[in-house]
Amino acid sequence: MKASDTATASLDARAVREQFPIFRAERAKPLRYLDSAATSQKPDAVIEAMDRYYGTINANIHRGIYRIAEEATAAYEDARRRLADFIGARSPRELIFTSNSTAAINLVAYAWGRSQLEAGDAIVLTVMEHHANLVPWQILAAERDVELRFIPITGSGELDLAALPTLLADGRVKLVGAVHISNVLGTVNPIAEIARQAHAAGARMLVDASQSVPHCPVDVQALGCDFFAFTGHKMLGPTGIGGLWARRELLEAMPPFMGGGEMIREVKLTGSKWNELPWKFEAGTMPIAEAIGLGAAVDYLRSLGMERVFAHDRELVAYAMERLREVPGLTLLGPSEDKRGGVIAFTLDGIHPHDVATVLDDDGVAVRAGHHCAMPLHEALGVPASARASFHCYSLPEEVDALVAGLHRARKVFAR
Amino acid sequence: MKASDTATASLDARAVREQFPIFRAERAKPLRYLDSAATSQKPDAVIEAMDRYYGTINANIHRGIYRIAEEATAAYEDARRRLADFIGARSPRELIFTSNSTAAINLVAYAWGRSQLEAGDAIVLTVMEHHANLVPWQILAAERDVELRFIPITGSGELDLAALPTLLADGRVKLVGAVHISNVLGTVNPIAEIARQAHAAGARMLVDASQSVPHCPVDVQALGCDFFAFTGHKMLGPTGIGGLWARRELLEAMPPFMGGGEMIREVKLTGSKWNELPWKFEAGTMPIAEAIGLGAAVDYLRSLGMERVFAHDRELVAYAMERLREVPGLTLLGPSEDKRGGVIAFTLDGIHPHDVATVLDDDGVAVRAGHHCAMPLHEALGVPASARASFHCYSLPEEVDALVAGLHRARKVFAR
Amino acid sequence: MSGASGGGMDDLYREHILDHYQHPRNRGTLERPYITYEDTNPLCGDRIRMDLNVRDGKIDAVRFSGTGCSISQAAASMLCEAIEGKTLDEAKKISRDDMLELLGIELGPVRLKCGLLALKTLKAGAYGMTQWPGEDEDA
Amino acid sequence: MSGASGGGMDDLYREHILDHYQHPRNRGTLERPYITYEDTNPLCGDRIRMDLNVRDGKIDAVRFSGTGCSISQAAASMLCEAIEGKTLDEAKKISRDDMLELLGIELGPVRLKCGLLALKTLKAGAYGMTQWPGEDEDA
Ligand SMILES: Cc1ncc(COP(=O)(O)O)c(C=O)c1O
Ligand SMILES: Cc1ncc(COP(=O)(O)O)c(C=O)c1O
Repeated sequence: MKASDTATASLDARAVREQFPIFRAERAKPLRYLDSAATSQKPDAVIEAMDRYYGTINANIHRGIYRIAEEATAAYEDARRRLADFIGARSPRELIFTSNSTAAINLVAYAWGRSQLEAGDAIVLTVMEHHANLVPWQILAAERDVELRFIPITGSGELDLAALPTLLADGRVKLVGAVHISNVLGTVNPIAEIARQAHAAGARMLVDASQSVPHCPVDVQALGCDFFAFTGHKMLGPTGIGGLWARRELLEAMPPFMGGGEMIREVKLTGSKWNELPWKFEAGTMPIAEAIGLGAAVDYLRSLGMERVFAHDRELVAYAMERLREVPGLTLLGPSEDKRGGVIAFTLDGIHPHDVATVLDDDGVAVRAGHHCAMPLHEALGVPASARASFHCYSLPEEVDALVAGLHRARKVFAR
Repeated sequence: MKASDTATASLDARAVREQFPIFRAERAKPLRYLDSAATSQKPDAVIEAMDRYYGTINANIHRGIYRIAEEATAAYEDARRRLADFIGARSPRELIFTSNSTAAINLVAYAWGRSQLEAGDAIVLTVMEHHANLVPWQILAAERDVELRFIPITGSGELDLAALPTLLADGRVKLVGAVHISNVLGTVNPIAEIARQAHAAGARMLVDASQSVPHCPVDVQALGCDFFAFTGHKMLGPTGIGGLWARRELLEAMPPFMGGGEMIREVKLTGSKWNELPWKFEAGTMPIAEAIGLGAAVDYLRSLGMERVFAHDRELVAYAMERLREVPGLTLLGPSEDKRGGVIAFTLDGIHPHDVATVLDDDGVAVRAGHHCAMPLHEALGVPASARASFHCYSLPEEVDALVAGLHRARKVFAR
Repeated sequence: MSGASGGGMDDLYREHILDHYQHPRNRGTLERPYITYEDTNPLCGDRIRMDLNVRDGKIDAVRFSGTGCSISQAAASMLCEAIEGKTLDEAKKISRDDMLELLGIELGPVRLKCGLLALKTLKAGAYGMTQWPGEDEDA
Repeated sequence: MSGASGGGMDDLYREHILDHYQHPRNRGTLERPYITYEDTNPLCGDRIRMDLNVRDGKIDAVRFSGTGCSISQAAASMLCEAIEGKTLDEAKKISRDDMLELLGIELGPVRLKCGLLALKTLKAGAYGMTQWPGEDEDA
């Protein structure tokens, strides 16, 4: 399967699409789903893997000695192994299942942040962070009197790395956090370079990989980061599951986050000993079916090949940018096609993104409108909200055509 | 549907069982699943509700304006409403979705505990708590120099309430936490009375309802508690979802727990304003499919009638106790049949519970062996581990017969 | 379950909505308002501020400002028109359903919050009510 | 995927496992052990303590104590037998597979941890190794 990761033939999105039940469902108007950055659709293989768990081996894991419990345990840990391998982890022990990216980042903020940061320390983030990689640090910053600093963006929607050395200069920065691919601008950020500078300044590097793991090949070793968060539902997997990868030494040194069953080794009334990695951070009954579903999603993505998935995204985004430029009064946000993934946000003169989305919905075109959980970025861009189209392996050029047609229609409705 | 909650005709477990795919699955030996206290099996209705979401309306919620996003939002909030109603909440706003009971209790420990408790305060728990309602408080206690006190158990495995007034006497207790139905002893605890005493002493009352919500009628108003945690996978619902109910005033006053999208109202680089209840506590993309699945589980349980489910559990446990007493060398743990739910733990002289479970597994009988995440309770009982059988609506008396036959066989194997 | 465009897009963008959106009544701010309150829709960033002057228990001037979609802005415009000249008590009685009737369209759960933002802001400003009007129905 | 009783229960409880369980070799403690280490299986509460005396680089006395199931106790008994008289270096070389071969049975992922607890305890005690032997295979 790994071989196909580097295959060069392009993705047959039409054939892929057939494997997603939502596109086969009967409906009044065909679904043109252009909101994969919010959540991806799920292939049969993922849904079936979960149904198979529930329908044949449903049991709680790690403690049951009977056959289906052992099978469920093996399936769950197997999913961890596949996921760890998918992102280039050295060991599955470095891969902690969480309920989503947000929980993964909060885990770092609570378990690592609360044990490592003190008054006077600083954290560097970027202006283009999703709230998930901003609010946890704001809460911590307020609690601990830690300073937040921000890498600004350039006019073209890229990180202004020229500002980074100054931000790091006083040696007070303990963590640098950055989104790998922006969920609004589509910008692919130079993580390896940021990580290099962070480490040189004695800081740890956290990557919000929510939009990269689902769409392009990733390798935590090559990125050189310390913490790496992602979420299952955007990578063709189910809701309710995500992951945190972190360097083993860091995880070993961190206190646990949530207390409960499974994360302990020994409990007395007076105190407890923690379990080993990764279970130290997995309290209570985990999303077992969801982990198994996510494992199936990884298999499915690998069978497509991540290089090809990314190439497909980029072809569509290039086509979309070309077509969108035809629409009068439309402003594209973010960098040129060669610097971005399959996300394109825009505004339309005189028509609020909500109204754009509503008109488009009437044609079955699903785009997102609002601030996309990136309010500070929108403030920096000087727009209160934007409309956003985003792609995945099942997206088709005619969906872009429907989007463009809908935008022309919206202009007509509001020109009355 | 509500009418059936009080129906008197008994449950037709054989017909119920047919609606659970795991019991229809072909296997070498029939599955005799006696581990429902660890996790319950799932009826078709629950699995299908999730498949329907993934296959027809899969979209992220709350922010999407297009049709399937609005349908997904409605389905998710509808599930919340049904669940709130199921436990007697005054408003769905008091019902927060979490990933399980453990996360629900940790939410209280972090958001309420960290903002309310200071050095010198005390928390009263019970010796029969599951680690989920013990370890989060141990972590907090160590961090804040808070004292943990414990309600002991009597020789028959009930809470020794005579000790409670003394534990509460010095007015330093801020929280009393107790399991509603013990996952080992099956004991149904007198929550309303404990809550009354807790409140009289100025303390809040937290109930770990992980084993009660799935098995008997519950009403948070009648219990008179302040926090109430439960978990989806034990109540015929999916993994990856659970709930915390709490009094609105408490939730309003609490700071948020996890930071991220959805839990905020407004984010600036310098700080954020929180969203309203319940979303203030729901950061990031929630387990959407799982909430919908849990809503279907509630409908299913209601269609059976919770009184009938509980009566069925109690009939089986009475039968099991009678049959288990036939087995030489077997010791039953916990109170008499009239004081317990559908859980029965025991030890067998000279045979470790693991070995008991392995021998039973050979007959397809699935029981749990170990400390059942209640190490301090086992210490109090003076046994390192126990074997446990537990029931739900699909459990049958012949499964008890198979258990008893297996125990006789185990004795033979180890008598060699 | 009805989507945003339950009644179709053309229904949603009825003449009078577009008219209020493109030619808002009472848009602006008051210099020294007796009551002023601003609120946002956390889901999309729509923002409405309502300024009121009250004389002899009657709302004798009302202005709204802010940014947002046609539904939220038209709703604010319509609400201003509806309460000008009314007593505060009368204004307080305006319900979620009254607001939806003014709008005259069917709204799905997400855009409902756009349609009710002005009313919510008014109620919070006028008598410190901090919940969604009819909250549990649209929770 | 093989269950606990992959080879059937009678296979699992082979004569020699039951024999070691019911008549353990080297059960007990040493008075002033050169090395002593205790570990538990967090999944079930099995507990093993290993005491070693080393003279001239050789393990000249070894005892185990603790509570647990037949697999964990028999494994401890077998392991003691296997290492007595060996050098520490030889003992360190005993692998997960060697231990499973001693046991002579197939174990599912959960009971595997019972079967390996004694070895894990030995390794941690003997040279501070704090991971499961062959951890990633049975992670
Ligand atoms: C009494 C009790 N409390 C808490 C839990 C924890 O539930 P979960 O693992 O779903 O968080 C359980 C079940 O494992 C339980 O039986
Ligand atoms: C860049 C980015 N970070 C974080 C998140 C949060 O993911 P989740 O909601 O699954 O936690 C998202 C998606 O919403 C995202 O796009």
